[in-house]
Amino acid sequence: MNRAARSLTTLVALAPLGGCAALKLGVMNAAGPVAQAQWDLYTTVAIVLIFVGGPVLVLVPIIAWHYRRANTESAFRPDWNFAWPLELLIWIPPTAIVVGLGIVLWQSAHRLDPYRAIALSRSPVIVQAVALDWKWLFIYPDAHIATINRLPVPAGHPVRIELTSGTVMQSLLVPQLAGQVYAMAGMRTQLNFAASRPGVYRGENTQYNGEGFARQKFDVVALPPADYQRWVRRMQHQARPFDAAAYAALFERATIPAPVMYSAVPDGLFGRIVDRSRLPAAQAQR
Amino acid sequence: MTGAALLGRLGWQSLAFVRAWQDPSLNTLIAAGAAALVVIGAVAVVALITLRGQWRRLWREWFTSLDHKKIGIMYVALSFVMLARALAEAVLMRLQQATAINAPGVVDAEHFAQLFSTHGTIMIFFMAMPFLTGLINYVLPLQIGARDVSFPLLNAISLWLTAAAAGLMMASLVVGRFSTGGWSGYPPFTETGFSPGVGPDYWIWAVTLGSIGSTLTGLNFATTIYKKRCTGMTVMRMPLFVWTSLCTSILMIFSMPALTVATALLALDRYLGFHFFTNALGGNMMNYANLFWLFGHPEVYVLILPAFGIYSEVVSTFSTKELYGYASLAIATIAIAVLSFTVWVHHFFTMGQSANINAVFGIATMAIGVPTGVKIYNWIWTMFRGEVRFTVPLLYALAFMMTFVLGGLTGIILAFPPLDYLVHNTLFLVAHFHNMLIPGLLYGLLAGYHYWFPKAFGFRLDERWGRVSFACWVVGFYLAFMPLYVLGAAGMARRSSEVLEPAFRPWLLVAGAGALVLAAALAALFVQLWVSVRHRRANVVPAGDPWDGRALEWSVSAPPPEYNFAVLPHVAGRDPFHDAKRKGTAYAEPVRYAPIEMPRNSAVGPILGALGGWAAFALVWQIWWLAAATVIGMIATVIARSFVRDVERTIPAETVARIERDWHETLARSAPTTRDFETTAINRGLAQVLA
Amino acid sequence: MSDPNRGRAAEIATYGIGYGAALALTALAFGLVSWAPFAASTTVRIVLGLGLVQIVVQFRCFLHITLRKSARHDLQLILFSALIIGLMVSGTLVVLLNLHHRMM
Amino acid sequence: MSAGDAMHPGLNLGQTDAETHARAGHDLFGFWIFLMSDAVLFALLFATYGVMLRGTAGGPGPADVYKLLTAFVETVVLLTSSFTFGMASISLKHARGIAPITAWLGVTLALGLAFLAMEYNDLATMVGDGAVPARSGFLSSFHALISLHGLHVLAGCLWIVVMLVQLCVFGRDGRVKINMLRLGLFWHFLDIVWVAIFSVVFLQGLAR
Ligand code: HEA
Ligand code: HEA
Ligand code: CUA
Ligand SMILES: [Cu+2]
Repeated sequence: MNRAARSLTTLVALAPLGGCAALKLGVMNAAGPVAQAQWDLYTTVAIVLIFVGGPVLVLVPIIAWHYRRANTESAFRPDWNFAWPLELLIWIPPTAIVVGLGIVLWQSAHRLDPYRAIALSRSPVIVQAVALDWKWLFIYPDAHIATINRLPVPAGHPVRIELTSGTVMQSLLVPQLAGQVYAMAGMRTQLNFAASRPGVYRGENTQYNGEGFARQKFDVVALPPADYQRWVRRMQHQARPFDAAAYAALFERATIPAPVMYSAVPDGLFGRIVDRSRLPAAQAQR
Repeated sequence: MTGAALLGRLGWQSLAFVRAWQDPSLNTLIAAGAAALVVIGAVAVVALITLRGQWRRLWREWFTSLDHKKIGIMYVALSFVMLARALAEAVLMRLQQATAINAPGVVDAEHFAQLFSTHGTIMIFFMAMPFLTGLINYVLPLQIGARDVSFPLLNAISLWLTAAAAGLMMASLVVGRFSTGGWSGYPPFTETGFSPGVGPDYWIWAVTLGSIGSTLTGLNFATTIYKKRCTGMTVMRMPLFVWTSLCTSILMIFSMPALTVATALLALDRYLGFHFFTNALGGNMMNYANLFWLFGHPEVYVLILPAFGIYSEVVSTFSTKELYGYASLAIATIAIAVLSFTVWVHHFFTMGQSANINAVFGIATMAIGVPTGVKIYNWIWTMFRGEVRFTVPLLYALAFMMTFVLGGLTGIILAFPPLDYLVHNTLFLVAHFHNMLIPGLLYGLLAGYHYWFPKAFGFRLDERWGRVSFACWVVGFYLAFMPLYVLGAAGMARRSSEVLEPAFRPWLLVAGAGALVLAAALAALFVQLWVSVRHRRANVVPAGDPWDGRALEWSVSAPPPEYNFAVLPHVAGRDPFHDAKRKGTAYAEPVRYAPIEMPRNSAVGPILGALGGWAAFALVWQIWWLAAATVIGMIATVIARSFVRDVERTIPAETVARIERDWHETLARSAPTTRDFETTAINRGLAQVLA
Repeated sequence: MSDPNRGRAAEIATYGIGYGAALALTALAFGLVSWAPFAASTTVRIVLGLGLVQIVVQFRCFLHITLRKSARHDLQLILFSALIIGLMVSGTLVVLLNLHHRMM
Repeated sequence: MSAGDAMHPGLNLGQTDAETHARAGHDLFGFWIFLMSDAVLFALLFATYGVMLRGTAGGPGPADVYKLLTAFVETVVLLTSSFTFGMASISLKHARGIAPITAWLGVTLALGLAFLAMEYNDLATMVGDGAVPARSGFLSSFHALISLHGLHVLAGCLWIVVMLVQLCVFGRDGRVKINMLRLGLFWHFLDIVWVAIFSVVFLQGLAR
């Protein structure tokens, strides 16, 4: 146990050497209401769990050491094997804790259901995300633009992502903003979140899908709403139009070096990709 | 195209060596090196056996044996071999992640994917399962006072099917490539459309063979426990290890079919173009996740329960005290087993089902914490008012209790759907399950290995090297896996062959160092074995009871005679041997010895294993003639065996008498040891009993 | 050796009764579907109920699972299996139909 | 466990020695466990079938491919075979020679093969009409479920043949008896699975 403590100390000692930077990328540096609620829940649960695990961590070394063979002071009762008070102590409090946590769990599961819209006064942004090999396509159906591997959103507005996959099952995670949900071919799932302050947040696919998996990252760029509007307009005018070649390129199994933007995205592109997967295997799977 | 008919998809390109020759890179060279290791290892073993002229003896005394003790040992030996490979892969993975931070690293992405797929598959199916099956095999009949398991031949068949499956895993290193779909093999990624090669097929058939073996094993153990307990051993007098073995067997019986269905349907998709899990034409990949975890969750309790049983035995023995709260331990075990069928959805909280469903399964998951905690507290109360001896097995038990709790608590965090959304598929999850599997399962198996080794081989393992190894396991574990919690919470996805985030580097370096310490731990374990074998004369315990044991397995010689008990025991309490020693009735010699019937050796096990392995290989490479021939061969073997009537062999009373008298003479010659000297050469396996 | 007051005739009768009952239940179920006197959903429910009854009958008459003490291990086993199968099948249907609902 | 106690389900051993009785109690329990494990296999295929019912992908659905009459005839044939197997078990217990046993077993075998032939014919017709398993998820699950049951029946038939041979070679020795009892459990169990199949698959699919 000593050793364990020592190795933990090593870790703590190493942390200043840059370890803390990692933490900034995660939920503990939440940048939106969903992640914030998740982080609050996390800390609540963790505190309760300290009280659950604590007794074991304390009792095991103390009892083992106190009742060591060499200690002739300690009582030795080799036939003692039961006591109702102890029995009740080990069944009832944990059960009570689980009941308590269960209530928290039930409520939080409903409150943080990814399908649940974020209650903010501003209007929601709708984005359609398509998981591809090995990139993400984000369609902004209202603005008729699309991006690959970059997801600009207006800070302070709720974002509602509808997901599908143009290939295998994948999972979209933005740790600082929201948890993940799977994207599956032929199906639509949903993820709601909001960024409460401008910034750049790392997003990724967490479900292994082949060689390019580790590079399938993207940035969620939360812009001040006015900047966002400007960006949208700029894209509508300057970005490359989404044509047949662009559509075909989506399904090539490749990573892309830098984000790509498209304008003139046709209506119903997302629906087309959802339906595409229901075609016979030979056409859909390549 | 006669070549295709004859050899299916097999070609020169399939060989790892050829690939390395044509395209020599670090990556292909590592692959070829691994393949070479397998080939050289196999050749060396064969050569060694041949040179020493041991084939006949091996075949007669081991391969065809139906003795549960030998089968148990062979299982553990198998797990050893597989473990060495899986550990090497683990270290390679950790090195890759520590070096591939905005850099190419050691292996390429595809190779890395094979590494985690084979590592996970091997650790679960071909390290953990054979190891615990081996231990149960060895100990169970001894503990319930039986001469063998219910179906000895079936037992051998299970072993050889498992071995064949493990062989297939090894073959995949040399011929072809393994799956890149992880140990869970999720389609549609593993469908032909996305993984056209042989990889997923290797995975499918290895796992299927293994799971058939495990189902049969579960059936065998459950029947044994139900029907073969000795007189007086009521259900509430069974040693706790027997209880956990029973629950594990029940879990195997009912959960393995789910895996078989999942892999079989995937095979139908891949081979015959069915549409169970495809994207197109009405396939439903979500059902695969559902089926796989219907198996997968109970499976993790299959793994942990026997370890719990081992801890119960070890804590009680080395606290010199009766187990506290037997009934509640038994009830907790049953509760865990039953509850484990009600929580599988927690592995895919993120698939998109409603909050109601997630909440119900989340709460059910947390509920398992209660009986688990009860067990831990029972062990603590067992040490309470005892006399605790810090031998290696007990050290493992202590480290287990302190570390497992942490993993259990992170499990509770994962059970909260909103928190799982954040850390699912990240290194947080990887840290959770290694935190359960290493301090829980592995320490348990190691504790059991140290505890029962003297029983099986007649000499103790070296204590000093045991402690070194233990220290490395603990330090290595914390170093290798605690950083992963941080990385996971920071969003680092599991199964990443490359890292684009320099901020992760310090943690990855620590984890990499930890993996090296773990490798040292394993090395220390091998050194310990070597040292112990060399010094075995000093450490022999022929009397059979080196630890002042409590259950029946300690009441016979070490190693035990083939028939286990010359006279089947009668028991009247929970710790029968412990009580007998106190009452002075232990080691009583019967008035006379009777002849004993034991099953005759049979070649059916190895034959079915070999045919099964070749059938699987043929299916992987689509060599249809071979597949058909081997399957027909298997059916024919079974039918032929049903015509064999001469399946029993009688050990004459005189032989029994001679063996038993020898042992009693040894007993008479041995000086009783007090517990203070149990880890020294004085210990000859006879415990001094203070009435 | 076996139960003394259950002779050969009684055994044949058990199989006979089982066979008769099974035939009747089968015929009833097929009849209901063939002539469709009820709405489809009602029919399905009745058919599934009849199937269950028939399974119990066959367990009783062909497999001799009874409540007697001698068959208790087996009965326990079968009931436990029924529990697990119920959990697995109902869980699968509930979860996957819910998923279907939320995604398609 | 006294011999009288060991009145195992299907265990009608008559005037056998106590040893075989005890062995049978033991061996049959193991076989029951196997059957239950097998039952889980079938149950999960049923669940999969339920999940995939809607996955017709524009191809034929249940009502288009199932036929009530043949399903009924198949059911009656299989049920009858269960009854004739029961008669074989009774002869095993009471009859003197092996002739009645082999006769009843022969009838059972014939019924089993007839069932298989009908089923094969059904599936062949479906395949001929384009209702192949590769057409849709629904058809995949249907074919898998039915074929698995069919394979079990086929295995049962093979087992009957083996038992017929063993009866001739060994007469009614202990192991033959125990194997007959196992086979009995297997055969009756398949019948029960079929009840589930015709209720859940055929009748549910055809209910209007
Ligand atoms: C029992 C299961 C088990 C065990 C013991 C281990 C042990 C280890 N595992 Fe892991 N691992 C898995 C099961 C296990 N693992 C699974 C299921 C996966 C997921 C695969 C997937 O993604 O699909 C995984 C994945 C996994 C990854 C991939 C993570 C990712 O996805 O990014 C990594 C990375 O480094 C890793 C590391 C390690 C290390 C360093 C060890 C070891 O170094 C720890 C030390 C262990 C040993 C040295 C072996 C055991 C030793 C003995 C049994 C003693 C021998 C006995 C005698 C000599 C008597 N494991
Ligand atoms: C031996 C193996 C083992 C064991 C025992 C466990 C035990 C538990 N596991 Fe773990 N788990 C795995 C192996 C194991 N797990 C593996 C291999 C995976 C991932 C596979 C993959 O994806 O590749 C996984 C994944 C996994 C997930 C899915 C995460 C995801 O995919 O996103 C979840 C979620 O709920 C979970 C939860 C739990 C819980 C709650 C327990 C509980 O049983 C823990 C109970 C223990 C305690 C709680 C501590 C002690 C108790 C007390 C001190 C008493 C008081 C307690 C309370 C009041 C709560 N596990
Ligand atoms: Cu995923 Cu429907
Ligand atoms: Cu689980």
